[in-house]
Amino acid sequence: QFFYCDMEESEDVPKDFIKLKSEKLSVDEVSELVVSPYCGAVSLFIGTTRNNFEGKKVIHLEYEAYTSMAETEIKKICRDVRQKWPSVKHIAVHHRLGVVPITEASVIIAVSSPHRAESLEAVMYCINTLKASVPIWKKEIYEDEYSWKENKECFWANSEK
Amino acid sequence: QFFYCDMEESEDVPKDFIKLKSEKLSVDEVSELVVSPYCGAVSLFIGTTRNNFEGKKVIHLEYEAYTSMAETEIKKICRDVRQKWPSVKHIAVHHRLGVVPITEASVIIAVSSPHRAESLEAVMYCINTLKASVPIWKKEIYEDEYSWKENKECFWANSEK
Amino acid sequence: MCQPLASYWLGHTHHVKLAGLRCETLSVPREITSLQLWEEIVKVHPRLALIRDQVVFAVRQEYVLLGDQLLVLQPGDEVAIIPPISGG
Amino acid sequence: MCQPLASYWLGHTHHVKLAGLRCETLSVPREITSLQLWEEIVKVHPRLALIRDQVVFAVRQEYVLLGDQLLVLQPGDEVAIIPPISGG
Repeated sequence: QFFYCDMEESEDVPKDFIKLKSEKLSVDEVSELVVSPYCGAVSLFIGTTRNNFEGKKVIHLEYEAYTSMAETEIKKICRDVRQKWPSVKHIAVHHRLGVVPITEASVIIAVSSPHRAESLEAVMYCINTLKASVPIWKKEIYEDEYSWKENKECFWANSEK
Repeated sequence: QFFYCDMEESEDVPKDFIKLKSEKLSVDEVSELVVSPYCGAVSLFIGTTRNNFEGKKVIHLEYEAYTSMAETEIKKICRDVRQKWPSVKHIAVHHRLGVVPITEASVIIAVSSPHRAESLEAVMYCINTLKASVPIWKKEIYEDEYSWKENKECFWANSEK
Repeated sequence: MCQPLASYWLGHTHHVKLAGLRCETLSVPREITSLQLWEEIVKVHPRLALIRDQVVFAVRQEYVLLGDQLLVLQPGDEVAIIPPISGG
Repeated sequence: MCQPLASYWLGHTHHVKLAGLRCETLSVPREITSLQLWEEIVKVHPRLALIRDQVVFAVRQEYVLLGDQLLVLQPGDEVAIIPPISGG
């Protein structure tokens, strides 16, 4: 009797972990957040800073966010994921703000699920939708100039490309 | 002149990192292996040990491999990935052998690419193909018995299911 | 009837930076279409007209395209001008 | 003509474990189909017949189905009996 009661309590309720922060992101930390004894799969996507854009040498990137709305939009993505893939257990989305040096992570997304297909598809959905709808902006700093970027996924800017 | 020469040398030649080992796997280590200044995306898949199978409580898992052939088959997967997604930069496949406790990783696959679609698709291909073709076996240890598993992807065992 | 309206300006794009804005308050009718609201803002900051085709609003943190959609605003509502995003 | 052949036995399945094998050497004709090779092995270890439908060979670390495919074996070649895999 007690045994079943105990099992119930440790069912590992699905959780969303959302964070925008200016410190370095940790892959270990984000993947640990979503690991679950009920899951056999964790899928991750890490967006890293590239050293070049159209032949120009990028020194580093700078990210800005409309923070409160960005968090709201990421919560919406999590809610959509749970509707599309009900077996998904935990979701973690960490996005870095401010300066991000070359090769460091600007975003880490991790999703756990009992079987792998769901977490793989959910991670792909998360990063695609984040790029299309979360109000965060990236400035590329070159050696002697800078440029604000636009995601091709941005839903209201597409028509002009 | 020297500048271009220097660029050439630091082009970050594509590499495959394959390891079968009985120590605990590290997500940070595997993701660090594939990070590249030429890439904006790292995708990872982590296979973790579940605490249950068909209602039975799993104590831990044990993995065995036909090691030399497993490495050869993983190399083949890497070669296929590079044919299918030529922009893929680095590929890392770490598989744990021996006892793997609940929630720990049995396999970690990481792929880097300049843009995200390639690494996401390549990781999915890697884990699907690994399950279908790499000679590694998993034994689930329950409280009072054990069972060798079969992947549904195993290509010569499918016809009988 | 006019209501005070807190407009949150995202000043990170070149053009919005030129307008020298981050955040300010504007009084507008309680019921107004999103395009009319845009035109009210452009009256105050004519240089924003340059980015008309590149932006949407976020009204109370929900995206609203510039067009005929009627907004019913409350005092203190936050409206942001959102240029093309580039997170990830 | 007969050649010594190193057979690598993967002893992890229940049935193969029952046969009590890990690795042994067997002499067989240099040219032989994979199914004939299986039958040679079953002659020595009759209990393996039970898992006929569940296994393939790996010959020099390449998968070979049990069937009409002709194997050309060299002395020392490694042949493994591969039950359904479950890595990942």
